[in-house]
Amino acid sequence: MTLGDLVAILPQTVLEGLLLGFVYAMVALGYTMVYGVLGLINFAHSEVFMIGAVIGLEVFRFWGNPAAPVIANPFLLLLVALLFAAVGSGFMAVLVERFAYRPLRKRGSKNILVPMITAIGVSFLLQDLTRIYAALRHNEFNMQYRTYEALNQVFELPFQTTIQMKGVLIIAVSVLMLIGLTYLVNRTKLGKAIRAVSQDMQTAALMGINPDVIISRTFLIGGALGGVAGVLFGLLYTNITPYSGVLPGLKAFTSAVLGGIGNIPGAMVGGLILGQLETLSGTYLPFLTNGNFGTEYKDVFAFLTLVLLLLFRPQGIFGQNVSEKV
Amino acid sequence: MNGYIFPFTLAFTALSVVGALLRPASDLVNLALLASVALVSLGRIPTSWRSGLLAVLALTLTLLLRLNPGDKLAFYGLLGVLIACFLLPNLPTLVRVALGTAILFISVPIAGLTNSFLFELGIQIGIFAALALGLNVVVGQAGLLDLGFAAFFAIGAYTWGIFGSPQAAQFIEGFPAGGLPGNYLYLFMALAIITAAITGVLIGLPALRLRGDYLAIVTLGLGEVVRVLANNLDKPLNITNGPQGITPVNRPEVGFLTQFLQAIGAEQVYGKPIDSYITYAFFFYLLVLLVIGVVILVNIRLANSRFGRAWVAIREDEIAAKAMGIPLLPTKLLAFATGAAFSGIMGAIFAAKQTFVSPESFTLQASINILAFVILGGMGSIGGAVVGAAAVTVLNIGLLKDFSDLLNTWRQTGVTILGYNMANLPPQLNPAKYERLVFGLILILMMIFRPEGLIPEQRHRVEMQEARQEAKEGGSK
Amino acid sequence: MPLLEVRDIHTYYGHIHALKGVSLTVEEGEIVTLIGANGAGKSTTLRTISGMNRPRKGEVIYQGQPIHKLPADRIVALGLGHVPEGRRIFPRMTVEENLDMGGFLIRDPRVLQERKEQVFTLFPRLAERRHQKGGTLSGGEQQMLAIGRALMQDPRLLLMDEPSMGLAPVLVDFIFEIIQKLNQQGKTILLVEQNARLALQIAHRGYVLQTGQLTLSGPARELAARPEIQEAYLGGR
Amino acid sequence: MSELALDVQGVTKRFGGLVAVSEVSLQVRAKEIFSVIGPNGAGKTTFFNLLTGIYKPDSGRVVFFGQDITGRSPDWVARNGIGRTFQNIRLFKAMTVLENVLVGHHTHTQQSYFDVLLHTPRFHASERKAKARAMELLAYMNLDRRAEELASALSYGEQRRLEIARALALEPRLLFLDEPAAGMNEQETEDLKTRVRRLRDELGLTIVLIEHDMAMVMSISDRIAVLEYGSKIAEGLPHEVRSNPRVIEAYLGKGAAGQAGGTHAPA
Repeated sequence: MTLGDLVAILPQTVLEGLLLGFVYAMVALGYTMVYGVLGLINFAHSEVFMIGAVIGLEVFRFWGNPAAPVIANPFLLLLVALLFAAVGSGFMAVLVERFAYRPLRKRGSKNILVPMITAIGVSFLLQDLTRIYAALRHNEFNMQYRTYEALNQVFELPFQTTIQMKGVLIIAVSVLMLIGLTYLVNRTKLGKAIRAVSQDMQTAALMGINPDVIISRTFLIGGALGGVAGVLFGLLYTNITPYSGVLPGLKAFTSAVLGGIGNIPGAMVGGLILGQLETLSGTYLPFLTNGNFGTEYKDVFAFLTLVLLLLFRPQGIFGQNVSEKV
Repeated sequence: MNGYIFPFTLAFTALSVVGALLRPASDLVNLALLASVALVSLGRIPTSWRSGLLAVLALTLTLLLRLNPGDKLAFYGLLGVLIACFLLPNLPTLVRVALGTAILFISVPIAGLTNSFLFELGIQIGIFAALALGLNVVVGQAGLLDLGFAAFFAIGAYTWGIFGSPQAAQFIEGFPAGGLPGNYLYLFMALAIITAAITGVLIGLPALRLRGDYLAIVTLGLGEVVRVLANNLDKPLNITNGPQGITPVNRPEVGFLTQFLQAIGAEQVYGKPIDSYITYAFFFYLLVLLVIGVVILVNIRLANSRFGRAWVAIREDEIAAKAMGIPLLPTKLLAFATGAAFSGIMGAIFAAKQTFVSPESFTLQASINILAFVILGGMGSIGGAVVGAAAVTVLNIGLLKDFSDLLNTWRQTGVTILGYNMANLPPQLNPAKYERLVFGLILILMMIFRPEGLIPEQRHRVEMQEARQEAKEGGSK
Repeated sequence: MPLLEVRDIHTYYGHIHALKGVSLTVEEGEIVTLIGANGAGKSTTLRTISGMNRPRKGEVIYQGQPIHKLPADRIVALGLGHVPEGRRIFPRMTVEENLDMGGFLIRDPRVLQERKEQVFTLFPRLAERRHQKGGTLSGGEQQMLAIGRALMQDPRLLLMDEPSMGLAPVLVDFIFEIIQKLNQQGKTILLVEQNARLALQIAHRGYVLQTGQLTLSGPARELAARPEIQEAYLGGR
Repeated sequence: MSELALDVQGVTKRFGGLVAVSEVSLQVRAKEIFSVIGPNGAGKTTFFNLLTGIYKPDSGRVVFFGQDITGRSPDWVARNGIGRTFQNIRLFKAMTVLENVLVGHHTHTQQSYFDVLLHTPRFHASERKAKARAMELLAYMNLDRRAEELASALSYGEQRRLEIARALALEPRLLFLDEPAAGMNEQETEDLKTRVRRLRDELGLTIVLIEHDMAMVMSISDRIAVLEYGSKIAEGLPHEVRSNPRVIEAYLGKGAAGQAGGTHAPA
């Protein structure tokens, strides 16, 4: 491959990275919101995301059977799928908070390991519950999204790049959601309450804010975003398993840390950066190393970047530097 | 009420022992024996009686196992007695040592020589326990959350796996084609300690500068990096043989053990030749026991030294620890390297025992499992780490499988339970496949109801109780 | 019936018995001050009243209603404001947003706006800084914001914890004038102060707290005149 | 004039826009009991944290017995002769009283990693020595009978004494005490006064303390510095400080009533 070829594929690579980055960004928001409020790495968020993907898949199967569709328009179908996934995943997240995390909060364990282990436990539980569901319902482990021509339609863009309709939708939906969330957090009463609780839970209570309610809403919003991201992820990569959430979840969490955990714009930027890092290194590493180090190293690349960044800027790109009062 | 517990336990235990002698094959009797073990361990029983009862129970269960090596319940009972004499307070040390040695070196081998599953289980528990003890130093004592701990296990395994197999000849010219002879394993166990400790320092140097959650995510990432490297370093130079893994890995010679077994007339006793498969199982069982013994000793000694105290101090309050002159990074690195060393040595043994190393054994899931052993057992507690490993291992490769078999039997015979015909139970419901579900549920319930673990370390118990009290009465100041 | 009645409360931090049976009353329209050394339990008393700590024993009655079992957010809703120790401004929210939080329970946006204007009239300085982040304010401005924030809900009783902490003397005087002004406008105030002399000057009555127990109480002037108070808290001769 | 234990030269610390400590200079002589007083929030604890390495000063120098220790890490400072206690008590709550003191003795417990693994005679000797020293210090602080109890089981006053014992285990030359009498009753405060004096007289320690209990400060201090709003506004012998008009205004409180009604504009 010549240098010219490498340059020629750059725009398309960046575009792919952008799509991936937006998916990460949406999932990262869920992590960052929960972390901001509770200081908890909600490992179960990757499963909330995966469950969103499964819900979306079921909507497409129930109402979008190409032979006898209930909803014939694939765009409408997608909208319904997104709605159902948002509601389903949101409620799932609320349930997790109510039954796994809140009891811990009431018991007041200061050990950060306790909620984290619980989160891991919830994550396992949800994975296998989904697996049982998939086994009983579809008798299979892998679940495939249906494909629709309208969604796979290809557009030609400048610089010899192409994008599928679903790619356009991913960008559109995620940008809309990011704008919506920013508005919600910065302008609405609920958003301000979320920020107040995340900055100082006790003082927020002195304002008449019930922290439990706010935390619950935070999980609802984060979960809903995760659900929507799940559907879009499923649409993009078509294959979903009960363990599909793990890796994207990890990447999304990494994005959140990159951007400065607890910081909403940071999560978006972190996601976009990680998406680029991963696609660029995945595409170019094999060429640059004569095929000796293949695409498999893209995760190594992503994590090493994270470590390097944290060493020089422990609070992430946008994070606040908080020092403990002595 | 309490006054009746002792005589009742005595009577019940006597009854179940008599039952065992009369009707050794009955499941009911086995259950009664299990219940006796629990009663003797947990009831209010005078120390001297307790020692005697445990000995009687151990003897009975051993007899049952000898009669029927496949009797799993008897095996679990024996495990229970072992744990009881390991952990119960106020037992004379002599009784602990004598009973423990007898169970580990007599009872288990007696049955294991005909049913190698018991050795297998013992080896698994031992390996996991050593990993848990290693992580216990890092997480339990020093309070450093490491989510990539399996990496050190991998380093140990590959250290022997590469050089004790034809693999090394792939990239080192003139290396013996079949790899180093199996007896080099002993040397490589020492080397694995060193390589793993060095890896610990290398990972720790950047990671340990970060606080709490960031440390967790970075160790997780670096653990994955080690796995990805193992998975892909088959090119440009074939070091790890990639995803196919390395096989066969050499094992030490066990001629001496075969001779020993012949000398004591094992073949006559069992009426059949002891094949090399069982001999190897026995060998690794003994090796793992030896190593775990050393690991426990080291763990106890460190905990009661200035290093152990410094680790706890750092866990409790980093700022106060610094004000006491404790340098944070070196002290944390020491914990990291120590923990890594424990899992490194077990990695080398694991490679030899399996005769096979592949990246699949060292996933994130493995790291989290090890963490769960520590948490379930009780953070910081040495006994807890061992019990946690034993409990989860028995659950995963013992109980869940048994339950699956039971369900299958019901399905085939069409038993009706609560008006539901088990024959209609979907075949997808196979508990053995859903260990994560059970595991996840256990983790959640434990964290909610007993966050200090099964066998809490004194210090953690205090922390948890204080926290609970404060939560009830409002935040800390 | 007193506006606030605290009956024999015992509060713990872990094993530490921080309050060992504190009882006090606050009548409508009073300024009552609670003085004592650091660590005597002054803040803990306020925190126990406003629900941030739970007493293991004892009762807190506000407007005739027991409130010691209610969570903090419900107690605030009953019209009890708390200006916490160290001000506890939301550092990454603007001045205006901090006030919005103070008025969280107000449903009518017009009332909210009105109250904010009242706070801005009281503290013109805050109006100038309304779009500035709380964390970037000076100590005095933060204290004004903390008071303003507590006033948003128009509480009948205001608990104030060390409002003079870390402030230059001019500012301390200003804050104390505000406290008196609020009192004249009808607010009842329970004031915890380390600057005992100043606190006893503006208060009607005072209580002295020592290692979790009340040792003295009475009209502020009488307390200020007592030699043991002079010696211990006023740096007297 | 005796040797200088601590020579602080114009240290300044800013947090964001807030100047917490501004150009503070002071000298503490060896074997002196030196108090730093000032209203809550005047920057006293921040000042301590600058001297013990928890914060790095933005400018200025700290010299300890002739050695420049500016910007050294807290553990280095601790190993090199400065012990401290904390305003809000930072004991290792889940460790026993004895273990807390043993942690303080960390640097002086001469045992290597291999001594520990092999239980060499050196290990046993060092352990014995450390425990003996710890018990001695506990006895000194009248806590020896509670050695095996958990630190969290102690009362406020006892916890403060344990913090001092733990700091003494560092074998320091200078001791910072951050509000040692906070939360103590009168009797305990009296007792503390005697102990602090003994630390100086018997162990030859230099002691710097932050305290609000004026009776205590006035009676045990050789000299006093007053901080206000991050700056030093006075320094001198107790009776000088007590009669300094600026100190009275800023901290001890204005004398006559009626002066409070000034017409200051908000700053």
